[in-house]
Amino acid sequence: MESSIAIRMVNITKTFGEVVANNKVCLDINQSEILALLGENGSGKTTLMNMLAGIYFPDSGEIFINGKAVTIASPKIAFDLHIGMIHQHFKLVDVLTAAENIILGLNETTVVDVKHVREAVKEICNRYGFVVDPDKKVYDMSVSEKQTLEIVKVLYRGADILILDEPTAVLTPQETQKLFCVMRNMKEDGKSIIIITHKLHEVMEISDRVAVLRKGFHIGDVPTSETNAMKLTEMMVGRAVSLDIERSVPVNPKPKLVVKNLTVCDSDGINRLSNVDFTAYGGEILGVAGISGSGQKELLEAIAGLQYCQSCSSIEFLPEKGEKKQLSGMHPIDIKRLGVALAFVPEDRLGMGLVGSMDLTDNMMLRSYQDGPGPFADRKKPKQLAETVVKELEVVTPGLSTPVRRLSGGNVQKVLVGREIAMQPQLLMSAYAVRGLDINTSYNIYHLLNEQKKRGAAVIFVGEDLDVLLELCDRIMVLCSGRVNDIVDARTTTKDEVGYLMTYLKEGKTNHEQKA
Amino acid sequence: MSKKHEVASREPLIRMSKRDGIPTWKSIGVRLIGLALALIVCAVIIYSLTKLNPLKVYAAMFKGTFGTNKRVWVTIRDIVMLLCIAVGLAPAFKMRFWNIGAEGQILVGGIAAAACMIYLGKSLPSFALIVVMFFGSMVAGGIWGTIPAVFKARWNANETLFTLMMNYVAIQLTSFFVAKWENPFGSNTVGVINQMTKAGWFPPVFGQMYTLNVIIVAVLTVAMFLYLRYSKHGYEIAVVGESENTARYAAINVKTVIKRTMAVSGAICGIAGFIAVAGASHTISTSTAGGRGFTAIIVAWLAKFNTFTMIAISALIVFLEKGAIEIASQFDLNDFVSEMITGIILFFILGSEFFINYKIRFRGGKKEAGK
Amino acid sequence: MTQVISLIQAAIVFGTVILFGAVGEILAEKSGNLNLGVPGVMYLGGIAGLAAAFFYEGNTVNPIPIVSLILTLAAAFLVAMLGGLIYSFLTITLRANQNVTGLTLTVFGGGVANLFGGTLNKMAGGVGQISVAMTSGAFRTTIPALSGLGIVGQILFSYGFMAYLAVILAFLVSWVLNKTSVGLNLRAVGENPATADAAGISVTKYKYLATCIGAGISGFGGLYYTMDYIKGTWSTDGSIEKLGWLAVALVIFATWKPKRSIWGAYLFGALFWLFFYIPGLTRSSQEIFKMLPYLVTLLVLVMVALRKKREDQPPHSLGVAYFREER
Amino acid sequence: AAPASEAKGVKIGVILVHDENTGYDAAHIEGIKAGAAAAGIADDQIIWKYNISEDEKCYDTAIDLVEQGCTYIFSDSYGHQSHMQQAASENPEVVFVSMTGDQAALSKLPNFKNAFTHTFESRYVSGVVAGMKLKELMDAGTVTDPYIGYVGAYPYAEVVSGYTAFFLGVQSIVPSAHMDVIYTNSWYDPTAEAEAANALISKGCCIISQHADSTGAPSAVQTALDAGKAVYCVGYNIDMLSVAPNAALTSAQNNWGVYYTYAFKAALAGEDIVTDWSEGYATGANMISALGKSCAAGTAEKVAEVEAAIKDGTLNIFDTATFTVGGAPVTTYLAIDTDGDFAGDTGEAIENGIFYESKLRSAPYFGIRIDGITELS
Ligand SMILES: Nc1ncnc2c1ncn2[C@@H]1O[C@H](COP(=O)(O)OP(=O)(O)OP(=O)(O)O)[C@@H](O)[C@H]1O
Ligand SMILES: Nc1ncnc2c1ncn2[C@@H]1O[C@H](COP(=O)(O)OP(=O)(O)OP(=O)(O)O)[C@@H](O)[C@H]1O
Ligand SMILES: [Mg+2]
Ligand SMILES: [Mg+2]
Repeated sequence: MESSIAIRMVNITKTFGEVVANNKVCLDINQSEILALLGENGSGKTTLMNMLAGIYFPDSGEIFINGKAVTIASPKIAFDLHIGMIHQHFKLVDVLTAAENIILGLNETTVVDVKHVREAVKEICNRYGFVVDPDKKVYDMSVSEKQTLEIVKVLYRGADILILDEPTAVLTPQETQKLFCVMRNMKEDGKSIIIITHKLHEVMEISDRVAVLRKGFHIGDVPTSETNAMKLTEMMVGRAVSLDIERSVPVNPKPKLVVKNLTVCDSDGINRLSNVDFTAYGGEILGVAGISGSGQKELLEAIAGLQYCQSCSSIEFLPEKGEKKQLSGMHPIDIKRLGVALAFVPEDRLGMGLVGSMDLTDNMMLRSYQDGPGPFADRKKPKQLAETVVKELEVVTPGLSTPVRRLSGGNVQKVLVGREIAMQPQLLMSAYAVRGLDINTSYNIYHLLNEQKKRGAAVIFVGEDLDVLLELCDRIMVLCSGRVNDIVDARTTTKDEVGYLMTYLKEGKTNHEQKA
Repeated sequence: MSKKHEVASREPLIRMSKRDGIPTWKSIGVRLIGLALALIVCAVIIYSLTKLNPLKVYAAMFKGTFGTNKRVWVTIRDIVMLLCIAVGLAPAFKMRFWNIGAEGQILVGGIAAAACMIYLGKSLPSFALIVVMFFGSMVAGGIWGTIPAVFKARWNANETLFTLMMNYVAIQLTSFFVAKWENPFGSNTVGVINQMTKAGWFPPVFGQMYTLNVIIVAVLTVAMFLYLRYSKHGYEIAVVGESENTARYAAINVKTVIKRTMAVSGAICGIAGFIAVAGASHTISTSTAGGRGFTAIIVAWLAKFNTFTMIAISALIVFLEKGAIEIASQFDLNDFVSEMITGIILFFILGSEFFINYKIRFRGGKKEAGK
Repeated sequence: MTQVISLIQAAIVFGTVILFGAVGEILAEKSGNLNLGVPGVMYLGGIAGLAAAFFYEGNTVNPIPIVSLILTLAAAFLVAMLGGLIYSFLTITLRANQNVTGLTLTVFGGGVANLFGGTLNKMAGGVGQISVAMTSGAFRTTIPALSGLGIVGQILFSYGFMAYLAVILAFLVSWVLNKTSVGLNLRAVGENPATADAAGISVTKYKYLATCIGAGISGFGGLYYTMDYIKGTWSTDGSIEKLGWLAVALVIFATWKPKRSIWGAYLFGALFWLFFYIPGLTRSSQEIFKMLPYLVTLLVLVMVALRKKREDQPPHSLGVAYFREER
Repeated sequence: AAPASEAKGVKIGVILVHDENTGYDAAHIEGIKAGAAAAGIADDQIIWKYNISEDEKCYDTAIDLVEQGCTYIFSDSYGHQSHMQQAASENPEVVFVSMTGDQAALSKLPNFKNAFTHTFESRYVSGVVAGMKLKELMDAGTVTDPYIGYVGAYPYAEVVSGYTAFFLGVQSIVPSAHMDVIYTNSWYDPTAEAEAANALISKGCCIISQHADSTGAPSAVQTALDAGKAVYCVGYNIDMLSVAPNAALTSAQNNWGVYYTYAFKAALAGEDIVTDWSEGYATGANMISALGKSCAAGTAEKVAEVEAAIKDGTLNIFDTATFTVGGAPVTTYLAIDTDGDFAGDTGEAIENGIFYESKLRSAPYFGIRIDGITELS
């Protein structure tokens, strides 16, 4: 493709304290090009893009736009340079409406002209096939609605250079396709697009060229047509990895968790889960599939005692020895007191599973600080555990006393999983354990789950990548609108079948949203 | 792509980035520089107001604080008082619970102590009376502190504003009791309680009136340090402070922790009220707390919840107040100059925190400000 | 009946002081700055206005009321803004803790104001002798035709112009916040500064402007108190501080809505003085009565929390400093 | 004046509850300066302590003054008393004077003193001024109901004594007058005093007097007058003409200088100060401020006449023949409370049909609620 260079980044270096997030990175982006930016967690992709968007300012290095040296000191300047970015984390104001979010900071008119915005939004939605209600408050929106709004927002604002940081992580396949369609259109219009994603098939599908970062260094660029998933992975991690997930046949599966009639309402009285029945066996991985927001979060949290479930619900835990235990209606404290070894890797790592500002040792204590008699907490054992986790899971960290907030997403996840596994759980639940993680780290995590399965633990794995679910799990429970649509054998089912189950409720499973 | 690109300016003049950490000696250095700058600014202001040699004025401040034996002891008494309140605030702040309500908690503690002195002064031996007063104030302050915590825990009511309002309710409550206990009728002063019998007064220890004040607060300071740093409760407080979701996940009963911590916080502030009544004023009035509940917030915050650092900061603030009042009296300035000076110095100390947490770089150079 | 009117008048005059304080504070809080320095800022506004009037009247042969009015208003606004600027510099640029900085500003403002107020008293020849009669008179001038309209005139038109200015400002601030782009941006800054920043809004600029202008408006509360309420005198009794805290309470009571703070202010005023009009209260029960404004505010605080209506909640980033590279 | 060398040995400490920004303290400051000038005490022999609250701060300050070598320590507020007494009991070599206090004699401490002027006398005279105005208003038909109001700080004997004296002064001119009293619960609160005055005006009072220390009430009265209401005021401590040029009639005043001159001279001479000092018009310790331009015609003459009668003792302010309680005359009143139950148990104040105020001790003790006066709160 013969075209001029839209952005040239030369020798960009950015450090955070002791972490060198970008080290002399040189990157070119052409006009009319979709560039995929690839790299392991913490390799510096977001940081690099944030410097284009004016969020961060490089320590050294230069940026040229259309051949002119520029200094992007603030997002405002980036905006004036026609750089638009969809951030990895939503940049939306909750209490404002979609329309208000879209025109934020534009100051088009002194008095806000809602009518005009409404029409413009409608126009964009019609053109690209998105659905956004301009008058809906963001706090009423689902995750994918929010992501759609982010996309409409950049489209409304118009940008010559568009940066998308993991935009597809929470989109349905259909929505992803719409987004790709938009991207292709924009490319036709001569715009430059950079997309960050960990899903290699998406990279292969949408991008023209791939740039790879590793540990802050720019490893190289390749035209997409000349590479494949295998080669890209190798570039990212610096060595070849096997893409197969080993899956052993469950040995002597015994029921560990029997869930009956589990029903959960949200604060508005709408059923998030209705009469969910299933059994999880020791020694197997039970996958949970479903469109995001189908009740996965509520399911795991209800089992962990973090959600209030209706009185009809029953969650029975069957330990190796002794009587079965009813977990329904229990707080995490009660569950802990019952002696149920329940490990839970929640979706929200820093918001729930870990304390961002605490160091590794203190985070290890989260599960064990109450151990031991007396009013004082023991810190020796957690420290040893932290050392073990760092060593065995290859956590990249400056030291044990680094706040986990400073680690990259993948390393944060390793710390979390490492701690949960150290409990020797009888039941291990994980939600989107590999979301946002690179392939290498993802495989590490799969491996760890498999080990737990072999140990005899019941593993519940909530995932979004159907390929992974099909390869990793023994059985897959498909949730649809808060109901169990079916539980299928992962070895025999197909992607199509699961995909169908995710979207269409089977007969007899009508979903009346009831008021509690 | 238009002329808009012109907006791209040069590198910003000043850039800042967050520091990971800073050696202790450096952070102390930064604070000392801040303090020195503050003293210079104050000196300029004092000079322009009085045309007096500022050095002489600062010497007067020293004299005002430490000039005589009595002054030294009053200074110590006031330091431990402020320290006690700050120690009380520490667990709440560590839990990110903005307890602005120390003022009120001190007052209700004081009311409880005074009530014991008035109603039980004749019937209990002094030692027993003091013990009853101690627990009475502790419970009163604890309850006053728990009220906002209950609303926070149950309905997530904003605690900064809640505790702020509770102060004024407590002040009115004090007025109510002063009107009830006034002596003589209509005078609106309770006067020194048990002036003859000294029932409920701290007895002198080692020949000093305020030894007991120091002992009680010293014990509280050490205990609070251990509690926050090493206890299970302390860990729970830290987790709840960082993220309630995480706390719930970790099987911490968040509501209980919030209530328990505020009960502890309020109880210690209540004890401060007890010390103020039994160990210093032997009376109760709306000035029993005297704004120290607010000053202690500044102390607790600047000390970053470290109860030992609080000693130094309390001392500094009491020194400033006493010194400035001495200046006012010696050089015939209006008393309020002391508030102005305290304000300026605190502004500088607050500002200097920035150079501890952030690094500054100027355009072009690799220079760093604030050491 | 005359007693009811008298109570209403007392409520409106009292309410006006805290209405200024609250409207200014709403503006600041909407930008995410919880400025607990309102009492200090009101003090600064009060003393600056008084000093301006004092020196103008004292040093001019034929002082003109309108000139003095303008000078006084400008001085109050600017000096109060300066207080806001100190707060802004510390909390926005240097990212000092907002609560602590605000409390310090209250100490500082009270100190400065009472230091100079006391000095002014001395210069004027003793207590109650500050002669700004002309300016104070100008502040208290009512519209002659309207104020004579019997009961209506007494209830609605018996106040100096600042009582109406407060209401106008409340409406104006409400309009700016809810209807204009600037207001939209400001609300975004207070709710989610990172998002506002990414949308190209200068968070720093908005925070500075909202806090400083808000401080200026709050300063008018102190000015109204000195020039109109206590008629151009100065007292070092700390009443401005009490009123400042009530203004902070009013912000909560009004759930951050300027228009709601109008009747809230008058309600507070009525509750505050009611005890003079209820016969048979003992002195101690009067003190309980004076708790009412605070208790009502607590009630609102709890109700707001209970109802969980998103629109009634405090701005989401209230009290938190923003640093772009933080995550 | 005494020679400087003699004055050397005396050092005076002064503890003030506020500073010169309140009328009450300003009057004390003025009195002390006048006393020092009259006695020949130099500026550097006086240590001033302002804004000393009525708690341990007072005790601390007193001890601090002792350590700085003060031999005489004065405090100006009633609430200082018990803390001063505490300090006095611990420092027998230093003389402590708690102005307006009432415990000196009861405490039996030889170095603890009280002093108070006959404020009720100036109040009576200011009441006469008010009565003249009231009569004028009634004669002119502007006012039909002789209804007056009083803004008090607390229902404290000093206040009760003062408003009763004022009322009797008014009644000496307009016998049908009746009065309401509102308490602000504060010695100094401009807005509360103003609102209390407004409340009284709204009830129909046409004269407002006060026993509270700010200019709040007079300026509220001036505003009401400007708004067309016929209402006038009588102030306290300071001349109110600057804040209420048309409404202010006069103010009741104390000249503390008389006492301070006496005390300083005694100190210099090494003589003991009386335990309870109490003097009034006769020695110039009390007076009223300049009459305002709104005063009724003939006021000055009437005032001169009444003042003369007070000075020569022919006019007794609390003559039991001039007031009743529940319609009946009062014949006995025990004034001094010795057992702390807030009720007088020793000291008969009424002799020969006269209630002798400030005779048994310096602080006022007239606590009788007489007919014609209603306390509203
Ligand atoms: N604001 C910040 N403060 C401190 N460290 C940071 C900050 N932002 C990024 N880092 C660090 O810089 C490195 C690069 O992070 P970055 O977020 O750019 O990685 P990434 O490639 O986007 O990873 P992921 O795929 O997990 O999103 C990481 O080590 C991270 O911990
Ligand atoms: N003139 C007024 N006087 C007193 N209170 C008022 C007045 N106008 C509105 N209010 C109160 O203020 C509240 C509305 O304030 P708010 O600032 O939320 O207005 P709004 O809903 O944004 O209205 P708008 O969209 O017209 O600006 C109402 O609850 C009402 O009780
Ligand atoms: Mg990233
Ligand atoms: Mg609205």
